[in-house]
Amino acid sequence: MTVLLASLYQIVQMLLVLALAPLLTGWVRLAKARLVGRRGPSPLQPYRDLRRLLRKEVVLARNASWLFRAVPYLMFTAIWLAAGLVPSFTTQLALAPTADLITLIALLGSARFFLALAGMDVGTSFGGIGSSREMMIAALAEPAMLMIVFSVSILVRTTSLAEIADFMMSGAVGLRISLALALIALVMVAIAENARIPIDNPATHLELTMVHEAMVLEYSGRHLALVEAASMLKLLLYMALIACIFAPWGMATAGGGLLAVLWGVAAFALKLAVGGALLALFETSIAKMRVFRVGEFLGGALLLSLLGAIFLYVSRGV
Amino acid sequence: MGAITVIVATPLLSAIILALVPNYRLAAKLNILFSAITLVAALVQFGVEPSSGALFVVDAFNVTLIALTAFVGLTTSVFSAGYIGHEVAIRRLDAGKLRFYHAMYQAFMFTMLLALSANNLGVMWVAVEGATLTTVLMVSLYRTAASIEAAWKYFILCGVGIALALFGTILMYLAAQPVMGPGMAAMTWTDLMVHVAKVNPAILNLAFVFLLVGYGTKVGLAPLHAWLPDAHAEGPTPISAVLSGLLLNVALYAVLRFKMLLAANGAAIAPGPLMVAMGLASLLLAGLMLYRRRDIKRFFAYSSIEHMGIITFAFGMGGPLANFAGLLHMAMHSLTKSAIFYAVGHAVQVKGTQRIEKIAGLTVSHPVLGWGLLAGVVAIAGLPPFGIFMSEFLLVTSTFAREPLLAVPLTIGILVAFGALVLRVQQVCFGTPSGANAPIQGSLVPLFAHLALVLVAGLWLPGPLVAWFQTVAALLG
Amino acid sequence: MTDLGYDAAHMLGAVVLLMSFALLYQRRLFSLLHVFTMQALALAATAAWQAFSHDEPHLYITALLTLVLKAVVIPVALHRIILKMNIQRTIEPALGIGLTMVAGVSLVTLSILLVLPVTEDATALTRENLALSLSVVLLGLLMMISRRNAVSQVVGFMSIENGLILAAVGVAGMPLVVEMSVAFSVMVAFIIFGIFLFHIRERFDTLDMQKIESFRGESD
Amino acid sequence: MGFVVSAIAFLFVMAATGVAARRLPSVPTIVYGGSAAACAIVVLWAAATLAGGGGVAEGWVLPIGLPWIGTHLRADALSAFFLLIVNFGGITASLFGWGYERAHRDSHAGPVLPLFPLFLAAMNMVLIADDAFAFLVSWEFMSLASWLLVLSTHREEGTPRAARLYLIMASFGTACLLLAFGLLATAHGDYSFDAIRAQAPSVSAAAFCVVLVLLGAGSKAGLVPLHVWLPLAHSAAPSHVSALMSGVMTKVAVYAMIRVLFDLLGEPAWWWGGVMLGFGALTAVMGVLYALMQEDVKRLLAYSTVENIGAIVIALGLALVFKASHTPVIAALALTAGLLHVANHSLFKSLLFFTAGAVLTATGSRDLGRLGGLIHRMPTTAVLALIGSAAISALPPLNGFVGEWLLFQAILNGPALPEWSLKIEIAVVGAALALATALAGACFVRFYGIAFLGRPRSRAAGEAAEVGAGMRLGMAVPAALCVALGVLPTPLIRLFEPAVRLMVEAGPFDDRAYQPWFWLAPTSAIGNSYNGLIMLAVIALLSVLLVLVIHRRASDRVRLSIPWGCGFDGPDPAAVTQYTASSFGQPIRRAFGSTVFRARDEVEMPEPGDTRPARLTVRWTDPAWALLFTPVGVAVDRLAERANRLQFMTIRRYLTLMFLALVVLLVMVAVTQR
Repeated sequence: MTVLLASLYQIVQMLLVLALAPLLTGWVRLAKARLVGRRGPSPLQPYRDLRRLLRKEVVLARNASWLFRAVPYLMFTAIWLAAGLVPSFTTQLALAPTADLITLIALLGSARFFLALAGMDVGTSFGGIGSSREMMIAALAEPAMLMIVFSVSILVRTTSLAEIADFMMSGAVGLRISLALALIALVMVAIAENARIPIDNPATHLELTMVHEAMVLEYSGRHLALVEAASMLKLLLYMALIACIFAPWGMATAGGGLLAVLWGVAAFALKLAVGGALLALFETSIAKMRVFRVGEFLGGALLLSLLGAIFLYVSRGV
Repeated sequence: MGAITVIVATPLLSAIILALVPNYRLAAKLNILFSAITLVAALVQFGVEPSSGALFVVDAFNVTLIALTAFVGLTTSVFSAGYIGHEVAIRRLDAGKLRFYHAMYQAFMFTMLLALSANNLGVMWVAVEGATLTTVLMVSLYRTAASIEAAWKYFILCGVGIALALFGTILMYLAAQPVMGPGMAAMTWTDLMVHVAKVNPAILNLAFVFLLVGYGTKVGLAPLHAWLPDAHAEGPTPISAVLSGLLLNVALYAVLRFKMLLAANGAAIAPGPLMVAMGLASLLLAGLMLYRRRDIKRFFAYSSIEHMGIITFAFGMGGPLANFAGLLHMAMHSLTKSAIFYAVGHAVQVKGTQRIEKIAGLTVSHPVLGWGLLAGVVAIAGLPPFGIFMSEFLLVTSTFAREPLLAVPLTIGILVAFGALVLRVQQVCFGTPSGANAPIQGSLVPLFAHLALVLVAGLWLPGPLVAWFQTVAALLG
Repeated sequence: MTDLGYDAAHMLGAVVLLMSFALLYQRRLFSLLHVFTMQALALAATAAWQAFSHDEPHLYITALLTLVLKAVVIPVALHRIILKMNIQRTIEPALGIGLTMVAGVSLVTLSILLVLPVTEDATALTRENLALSLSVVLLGLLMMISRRNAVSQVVGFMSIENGLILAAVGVAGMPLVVEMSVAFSVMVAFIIFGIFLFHIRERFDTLDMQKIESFRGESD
Repeated sequence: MGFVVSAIAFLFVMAATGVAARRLPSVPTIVYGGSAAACAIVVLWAAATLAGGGGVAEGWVLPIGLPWIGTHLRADALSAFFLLIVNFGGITASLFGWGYERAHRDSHAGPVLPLFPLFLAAMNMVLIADDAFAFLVSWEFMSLASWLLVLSTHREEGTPRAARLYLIMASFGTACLLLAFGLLATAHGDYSFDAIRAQAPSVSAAAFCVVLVLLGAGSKAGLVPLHVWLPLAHSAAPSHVSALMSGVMTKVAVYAMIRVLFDLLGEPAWWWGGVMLGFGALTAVMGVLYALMQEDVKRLLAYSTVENIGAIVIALGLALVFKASHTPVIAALALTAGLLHVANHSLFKSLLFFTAGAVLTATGSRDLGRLGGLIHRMPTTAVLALIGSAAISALPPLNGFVGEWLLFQAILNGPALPEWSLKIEIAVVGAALALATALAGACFVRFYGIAFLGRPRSRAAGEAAEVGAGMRLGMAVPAALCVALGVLPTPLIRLFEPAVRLMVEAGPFDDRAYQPWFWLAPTSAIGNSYNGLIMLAVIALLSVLLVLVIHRRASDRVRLSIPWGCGFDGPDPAAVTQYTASSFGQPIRRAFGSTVFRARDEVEMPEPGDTRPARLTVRWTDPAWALLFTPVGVAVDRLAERANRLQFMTIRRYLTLMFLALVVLLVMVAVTQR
């Protein structure tokens, strides 16, 4: 029974993230536009963009290999799966035990790995620029991420997201410096991973500053649609992750009935809305930084997270 | 007592005979024959129960050395037969010199066998002196300025050393005489071993110092080693082989006999530290010297100094393990080093030069010789599965367990020498072949016979040999 | 033994030692040879005296050998060589004469220090004799390293042998083997030296070792 | 036991055949086939033994070796596991080598055939040796054989130096182990491992041993800063030998560490593991940074070996730490992670070296700057190389990730330790490990992207042809296992559980209720689990779904065209502007290299209007050389120069030396007699 229910929840979760991702992106764009005083597109614009891209034909470089064509599907699946693993409205997910935070990070890592390869496949200089910068950013973002996991798991004694959420909801943690540090670090990582300002600007195609966009420059049509959708999913994933670890309130737990689940969905939507608004506010209030300062930015994140881990020992003899 | 007499008499007679044979080809064959007879006798001796008389002593210590000497003597005579053929071909030697050479070769064997088997300090000293004189003459055989200079250096240094050794011998008698009364007894090993406990230690110490410096000069211990590299480099290669392989052992044997006496006499100073110091000095110095060598024979001569240093160090450490290691190392080194000199002799003849940088790619141009030389160097460098690895294993481990501070310089010295050996052997054996490319004259049998023995010894030692070594190790204290 | 015998032996030994000092002191080759001859004579006398006082007749042979070889044959031969090869007659010291003397004295002190503990069972004579011969040997070695000429080095070598014989005759009942071997070795040694001087004469026009040694081990 | 020994004997026979029948055209087939067969026998034996719950308790004593001790041979569970790894590597290497040999028949290389089986035999002997002498003989024999194998390419420029450095470092390591065993065996010379186990060493002796073993085995495994020889030697050898050296021989060094530190030394002290953690972290990070600087494919792979060894040593250190603090279950987890990584690395590193060999065969070049676009010319190799790269970058659901995951689980247990210093050190080490993993990802994107993707950078690369069946088979087998172990790691872990038990008296699954066999859910200290099978299934399902949907609903029209080449025209404009290996590495070089390697990019920009291409040169210094090896070399050289004067003195001076020696000794006697 519970297994069936869990699988049901899992399927709902997969579809939910898929459905919400473009909306979130649209919402962030709208909020940004409004903050700078423009009317801005409708929040549903991303759906239209995706549909249009899917309709279009694919223009493929002559020497593109099979890898180039396979990557969009691979990375989309990986990120979709990852997004499906983050408890959004309930902790009762069928796939929860198959993968913990570390696996999640690794999934995102493999998506990035293949995208970077795809960037180098055609052999244009932009692809190279994008891939190399992306990998450099990842080289710092991943350890920071794992350190965050480390400090959280010191507290919670687990790296399985469901259990983390449960624990956090139980309120046994209270307020902690180390958690605050971890949160800041996680936000920084999220910004970097999602190619947002100040690391990268999703809206620009200025060659010198591009990272993510440069990698996918050669993509078009349905491939591009998949890549775009994947990045939207990724944004949602990180928001859900932050929410799940630091603000799991309202999530349906074991034995929660239908009402709890509905309430969980609503809470999730609310969290996304707030998160999107905050992101928009942050992005509008800060300027893009030079690519080679990114190292320092993420190095900072890494140190913060490490500090968080060590602070835990000080704050309480774990 | 029969066998030992044959062992000592054969070379003496054959020296006289060879002095009368003008034809050098025949002489070379006879030389091999006589050496074979000596070896047979030595093997017989190997079988019979060790015994001792007024003139000769055969005990666990020297029986193996005698057999070893006879064996290397035979293999070297085989090698020399091919070697001199080439030397005559290129007109470096003529029949007259070869007549002298063969006679001297046997005379040299005689002196060494006598020194090993003599039961009398004086006789042993005379024998060692004789060995010096004969080898001096052979080193100067080529009559080139360099060889004369080498022989002169050799003669002066070892002459002084011999004189000091004689003084030590006299002192030994001086010490023993009050206890054992005047007469031969006070100069006979077997009797001395019995009574030495009562001998005045002060004179023993004095005697040992002179004997160590005296015979140590012939062992080639630093800083008394100066004669050794030149003598090896300038003389005919067979002589280099026997010098490294046998003469050094004989001199060390003498030192060890006296060490036995000191060990048997409780009150005398421990000779260990002196030997350890000189051994380490030789090891480190020779190891460093290896790097700057350009003459391949001199190169391996320094490696002999290095190994004599290791052996002396081992006996200086004392104790069952270290002494065993030392004895094993003595045997292994003489086999390996003479094998290397055979290979080097061939290499020098085919390439027509002794300069290391002019010899390259032996394994390509002369595969059998090249791999043989490589195997020899691998063995001398103390790599398994050859015998020297076993002795160095025992020495280093036991030393570190007892005196860690001594094991460190020992290991460093071995590694330094190792580095130089690897550097040179790669140069010589690998890379694109350079230099002349003449065919090999004479047989490679001696080379591979020695290598086979060393290989077998590295994997398995016959029981009786082990038993002998252990007895001697106990006697050496 | 009698005090007289003791004193005489001691005195003769002392003369030998004195002669070694004198050898160190010489500046000219010929005088060097003369001093060496005197040392040999003193040595022969010692041997003879020992033979007489311990009545060991074989020591007379030693004395005779020494007298003939060391006091006559060798000096004459060396004299010949010097004349024949007309080498320069002065000795050039590598170490200043004064310094050499100081070194010699300290060597003698060292040998006395070394012999002092030999009190117990050894007779007084062996002790003195031991100290004397030890000093003579060391001085001979010093002689060899502090002079440049080949001839003076040969002489130094000989005086080492003299020290050996002095030690040998001093101790009672030393079997003949040793003296024979000493004599034998000295003789051979001298022959070899001769051969060498000859070869070297072939190759170099001087006996000055500096030139010989200019032949370096490694020609590089 | 008998199987192993007879297999070793058979390998020696193969070596003899290689010498005797070297003229025979079919001899490669015989030798490699024979070696593969021998290895297969041992693999089966080892697997059976482990499945049967541990190795043979009683060993053999052969009447050879040290006279009064003999040669002790024994294969316990630990040996069995490593026998499994080594010989499996041997099989694949033989397969690949067979193909490689045929492809390179004409090149006048030195003899590989006789030495290859010897090398395998030596590694096997190390693993079953049960006394110090036999162990060290096999150990040094292993170095000897591999040295000669490296020298088989002795005509190529650079090889002699590499070989020399290798042998010297190897002997340095052996010397350290020699001293360590000397301490363990005490002055009585009890060299058999049983005797050593029987007597517990003193604290100081144990400390010395730990340091010496880390130096000795570490120099063989390539611990920074003793690693300098490794990339040179491994890349100089023929590729299948490189695979053996890098994928397998380093594991033998790991075996030596485990054998001494966990087994022979008895009860560990907590700081041992601390030291190992430190060196492991340093090695992991430095290794991958080095790899990112390399232009030579095989050197890049060799440096990545250094990185993986670092990870393994971290795992061992953790296991040791937890063993010392009496939490065996977590120790078991860490050791399991370590051993699993040993298995994984042996697989994908062999695979990658094989692909490098295939590329070398096809293009004749190891220089990234001359490769590119091989995915079109060598499809099979490209796919296998992709699997290898993904696996070594620890991407799920491949095997590399499983080891990484277990290792992090163990690290996350760090807080359970009593010592504060260790808690903090482990946190830092965790960060370092994560950094190394991420950088490894970057490194292999660079490797694969430059070598196989993009456009050919040289004519040879453009005309490369796929390699023969033998080589492809040799690559396919480890690739398949990389996937299989990633999806189903548990059976293997269960298989070598006896070895873990033997070392830390506990198993990884001990305090967890029974799990289905396809679950990986080690300790309950942290209730995490991973399931590669389900993950793979879901991913497959989703992607199939996706493809169907997209192709049903969306357009599947495709138009081929020429990508924009930044204004250059011509048939293939983008080829001119394509990224190179060094330009790819530039961001990371700026971030890390500038501090670690003092790396500097020098751009030489021609005047405007000048048509010369601008060129970028990268200069960097290797800290290990600058700080450690060059000084030692200089010191030896100076001393040699000093000592050399002794060769050129006058006889009188030599006599003076002699005289002084005599006087000094006499004075010593005079003094001691007082």
